[in-house]
Amino acid sequence: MSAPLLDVRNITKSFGGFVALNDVSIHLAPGERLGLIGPNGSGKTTMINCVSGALFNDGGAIVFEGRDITKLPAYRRARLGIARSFQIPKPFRSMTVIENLLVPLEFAAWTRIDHGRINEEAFDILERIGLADLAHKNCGDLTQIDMRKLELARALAARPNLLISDEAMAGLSSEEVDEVLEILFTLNEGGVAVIMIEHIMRAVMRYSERIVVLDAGRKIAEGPPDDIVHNPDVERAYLGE
Amino acid sequence: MGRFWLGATGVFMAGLLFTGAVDNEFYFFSGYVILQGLIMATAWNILGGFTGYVNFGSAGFFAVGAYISVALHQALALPLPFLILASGMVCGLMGLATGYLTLRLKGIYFAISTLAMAIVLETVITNWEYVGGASGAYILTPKDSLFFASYVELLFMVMLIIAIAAVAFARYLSTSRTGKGLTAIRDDELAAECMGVPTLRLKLVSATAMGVFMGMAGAPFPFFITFVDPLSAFSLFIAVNAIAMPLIGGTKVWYGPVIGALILGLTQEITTVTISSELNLLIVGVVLIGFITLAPGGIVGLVQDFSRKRLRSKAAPSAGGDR
Amino acid sequence: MFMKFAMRRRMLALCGMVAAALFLTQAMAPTTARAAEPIKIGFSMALTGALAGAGKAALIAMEIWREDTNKQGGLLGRQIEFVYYDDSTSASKVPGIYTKLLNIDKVDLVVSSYGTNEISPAMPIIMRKGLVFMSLFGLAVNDRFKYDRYFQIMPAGPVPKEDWSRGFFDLAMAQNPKPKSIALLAEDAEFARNAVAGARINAKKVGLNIVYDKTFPFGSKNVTPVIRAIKASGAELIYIGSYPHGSVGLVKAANELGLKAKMFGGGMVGLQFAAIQKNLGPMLNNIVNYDFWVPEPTLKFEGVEAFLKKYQAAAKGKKVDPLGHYLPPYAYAYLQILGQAVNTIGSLDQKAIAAHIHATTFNTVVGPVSFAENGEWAKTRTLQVQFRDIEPNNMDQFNHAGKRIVLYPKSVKSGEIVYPYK
Amino acid sequence: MFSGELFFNAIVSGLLIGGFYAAVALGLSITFGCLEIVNIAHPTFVIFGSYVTYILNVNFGLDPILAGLVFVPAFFVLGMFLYRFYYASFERAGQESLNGLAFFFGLMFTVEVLLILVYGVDYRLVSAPYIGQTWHLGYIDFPLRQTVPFVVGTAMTIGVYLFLSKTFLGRAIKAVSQDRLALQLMGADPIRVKQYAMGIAIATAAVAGSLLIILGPVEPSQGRLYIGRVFAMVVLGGMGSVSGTLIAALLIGVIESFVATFYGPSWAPAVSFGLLFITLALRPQGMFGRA
Repeated sequence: MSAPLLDVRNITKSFGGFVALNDVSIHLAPGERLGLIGPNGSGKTTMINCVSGALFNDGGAIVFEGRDITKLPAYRRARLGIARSFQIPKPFRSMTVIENLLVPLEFAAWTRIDHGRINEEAFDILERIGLADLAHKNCGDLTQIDMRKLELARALAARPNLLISDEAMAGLSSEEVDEVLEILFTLNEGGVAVIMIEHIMRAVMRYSERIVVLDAGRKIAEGPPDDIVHNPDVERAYLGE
Repeated sequence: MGRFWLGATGVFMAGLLFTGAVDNEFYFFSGYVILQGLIMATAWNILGGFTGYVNFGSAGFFAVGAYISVALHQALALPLPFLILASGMVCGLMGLATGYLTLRLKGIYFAISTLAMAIVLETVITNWEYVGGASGAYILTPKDSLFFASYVELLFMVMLIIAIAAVAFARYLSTSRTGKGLTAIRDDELAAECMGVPTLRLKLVSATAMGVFMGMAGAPFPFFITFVDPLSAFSLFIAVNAIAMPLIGGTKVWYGPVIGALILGLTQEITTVTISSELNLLIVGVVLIGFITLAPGGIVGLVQDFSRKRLRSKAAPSAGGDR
Repeated sequence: MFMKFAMRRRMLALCGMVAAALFLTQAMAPTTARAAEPIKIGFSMALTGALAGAGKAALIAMEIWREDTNKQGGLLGRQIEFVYYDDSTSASKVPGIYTKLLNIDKVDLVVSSYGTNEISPAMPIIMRKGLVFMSLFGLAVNDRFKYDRYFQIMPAGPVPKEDWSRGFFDLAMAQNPKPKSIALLAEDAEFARNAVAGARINAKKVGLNIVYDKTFPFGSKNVTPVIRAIKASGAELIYIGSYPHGSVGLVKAANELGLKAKMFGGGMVGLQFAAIQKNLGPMLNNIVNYDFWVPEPTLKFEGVEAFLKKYQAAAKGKKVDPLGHYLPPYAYAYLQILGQAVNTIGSLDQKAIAAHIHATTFNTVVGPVSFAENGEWAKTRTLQVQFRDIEPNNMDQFNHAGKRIVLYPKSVKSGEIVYPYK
Repeated sequence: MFSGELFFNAIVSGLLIGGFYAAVALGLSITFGCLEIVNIAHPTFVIFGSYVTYILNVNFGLDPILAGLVFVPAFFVLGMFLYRFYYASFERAGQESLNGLAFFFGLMFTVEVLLILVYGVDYRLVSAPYIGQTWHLGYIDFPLRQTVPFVVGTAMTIGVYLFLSKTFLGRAIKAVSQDRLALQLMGADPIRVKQYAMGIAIATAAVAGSLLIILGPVEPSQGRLYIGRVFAMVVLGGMGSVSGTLIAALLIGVIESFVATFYGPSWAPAVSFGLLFITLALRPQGMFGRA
């Protein structure tokens, strides 16, 4: 196995008395596609909040590209190349679509891009995602699918090595799901590693090379999609005793 | 030199000309009050409008500025520019400290702590005998007013310079890369942080700048009013205006508070000498609520909406059926 | 491009509006030149804000004076006109108002707003113009300005801070045996703090032992612990400087805790107002507190009863003190003095008027008034009155003699002190 | 000058005023704590409650507390209406942070000016047979002027506490902003729940207002003195915890009373606000709140 891109080592996170993550480890190779699944409240979102820096883990360590980032604030992690989308889209509402992309370009990716070409960069990304027509639209007027795409486009504009996609397909139609999957595949081909959190099993199974299953704050299974489908522990977690 | 600086120089020269050409001090006293409002509004907006963190303690910063000025004037008899710089520095540090302690929390906690801080400061100054405490302090207007005809003209020009500085800084902030970060914070702080915006640092920069300009606005106040006591320095009216002016003008752009301050300030100065009564105060309150509920973008927002509509209706016939 | 143009046009429109508004103020301000020109007296007054109650009462009194004087032919044979603006109890409005009065309205005479905070911001402006400045209830404003055309109508006395409580101490030290200890308490704002600062000086002068000396926050709700601490200090005399809210709380707490002392009171603002007197009722009994006018036979100066009758009629429904004993006679008197001086001099020569006011004893509704060098009353006439036989829930009783006995100064004394307080 | 008499009286006096503080903070504990609505105009509604109490007391001789209770339904409706307006103007559009806050600020200012317009800036007082009387228990004094507000304020707070924890609507109110899922499972419409919650919060202001005017004279701008203090209590008590708010109110009452008795009364406000400031900086979940 090559040196991991991301190495989450035994992290723990609790809220008051409630333990959301209990001694969970995850690792990810460069360019790998990882699915993260589990029932509601199993700790998926807490996990990615800890990885992206929105929350700080209580115990354990997070190493990214060989560097311990456990104590780094979220913006520093974004600058190192960790980008995420949000389950409920969080666009910058007072800005246009293209302005939304300029924020990560000017902050997260600032040291890694050509400052003179920043607008072209943004346009390129919009084109790749299929939002170029809407570049100057106010992002409050977007449809659901466009909003999801904007989430991804903005994460992309941060020039990540690791993209965490948090339920980017929830509530979309079957064709729209395929459209988003296509985008994520192209992205990955460009060398970006992806962690996908998803409830739509069809999508996760198709996309992931490897899947990690969380339940009640613990990792209960890990392996290629086919193995996971037949894992009795996973079945129990999803269907109950 | 951009158009903004040309404009600013123009305003400054016009101010100078005004002091030279007009003898009637009334305009300078009124102008001073309006400029004071303008600086406070701009300062408030640097934090409140750009990042969405509401400061209820504007009067606290203002009063500390005024009292630093009283204390240093009594202790060392420093000239006005030094007093202004000192007040700006102290209040800037105060903004930084408050920000550091509370800006990591949700905005509402910041709002409440500024409120609490204003009261703590009022208590401290009320008990600070050196600057007169609750009995207040007299500051006699200096005899020397440089080459101006009277001291109030000098004060007016000083305020004009501070106002230009405050507006220029606000404009710089909002048009720079930092400004984009601030807007992102206002729209969604978590998303901003995850997009690489150093939110805490930017908020601290805004809080410090807010403090600096509020302190500077307060520094000349004792000279303007000659007698300052905690009740007049910590006046609710100052806090209300500092919030109402940006909200009426528009919080999202640097010129919003300027427009709000000019309109509200002028209205207040005019009503004072025409129809003053409680009704007058009521109008301020009702207009404020009206703007907040009906036109959350303020006057600037209204104008933008209006011109966008006009643009659309003009463009519609020629571009009909294109899309 | 269009947007920019539209923006600019709107900016222009805005500037136009502003200019129009400025023009309007000019146009709406009373015009100057007119035949048989009236004499214009200009002032700023707190008609809204915290001091509006006092400001409105003062305005009623001033308007009564204007009507009275105009009926008798006005000043210098000219009718009197007021030009006044509301400073909304905000000191920062005062300088603007006085410059407008002087430079745009071109008033002939000026008098002050009510209270120290609203008087002093006007001083530099008035001084530069060299005008006579009659002032209404400012405490020791002229200590710093030392302006020889400043005259203050509140009968504090030539050394305002100390004269204010002189009566209280004179009364106390005349008792046998002499009291030995005193507690001082001040509410945290300008007047109360100064009054107690003066009391502190007086207490030291007469050798009293100060066993308690504290201040409490302006508008504080819970003063019970303060009274308890004073009670524990065992002070024989208790001198308090406070504002209406604090005064009511302190009097109630003193009664509730059974506070015992030889004398209790001093500089409590609020106990002069009819509504508060009615509410406190018998709790007031034996308190010795300052006042400026009470309906005792020794204070029935010429014209005061006629004035109060007019005032009480005018005050109905105006949300001001219905009896008007405390401030209104003085608001009438400060104009009376100015009017008498102008008529005697026969011109508006400010220097001559000031000299005349310095040299003359005026007969006013508040009695004979003469001024010291610094523009304060030549001799203090801050009354110390004692509440007696107050019945519950009866406002009318305060309109009659015998309820607030004047103990000090001797010249207007109307009864003997009941000592000790409790 | 330290003695048992002073010490215990300082405690009692602080507790008595603390019970009244709880009545003022109670409404805010609901709006701010449970609904996350920053009603900084709440103290001004309390003053409004004082004025309606004053009207009934002066014109009809009604007992102040009774007068406050008479207005509870009207204030309840006012609160519901206020929430509807707030929801339609801000919450629905997701603009509650800046504009919602400024709205209540404007509301506070406007209500204050309206009261001044109608009643002037004079102090208003009420009369009741118990004002001025004192019970004594050994050397400890219980002035009824403070004891009555304490009893009523504490009783109301405990009543609301029981209501919130024992009834269906009460539990829905507690869940409304923290736990949407639970709310959905309960089948409650969040808008309606919040509407009732705001109604209850403003209704408590009517009673708190009557307590305020029993304690001492009232004028329109007085509400401002309480803004910081009541927020301090709600935050110290742990947002949305009524029991915590009660404890914090009593605690602040006692601390202020101690400072006033043994140190200098003029520092009393700085102490409670300093406490708030420090709490916010170090432990924003409140002294009694869970992390």
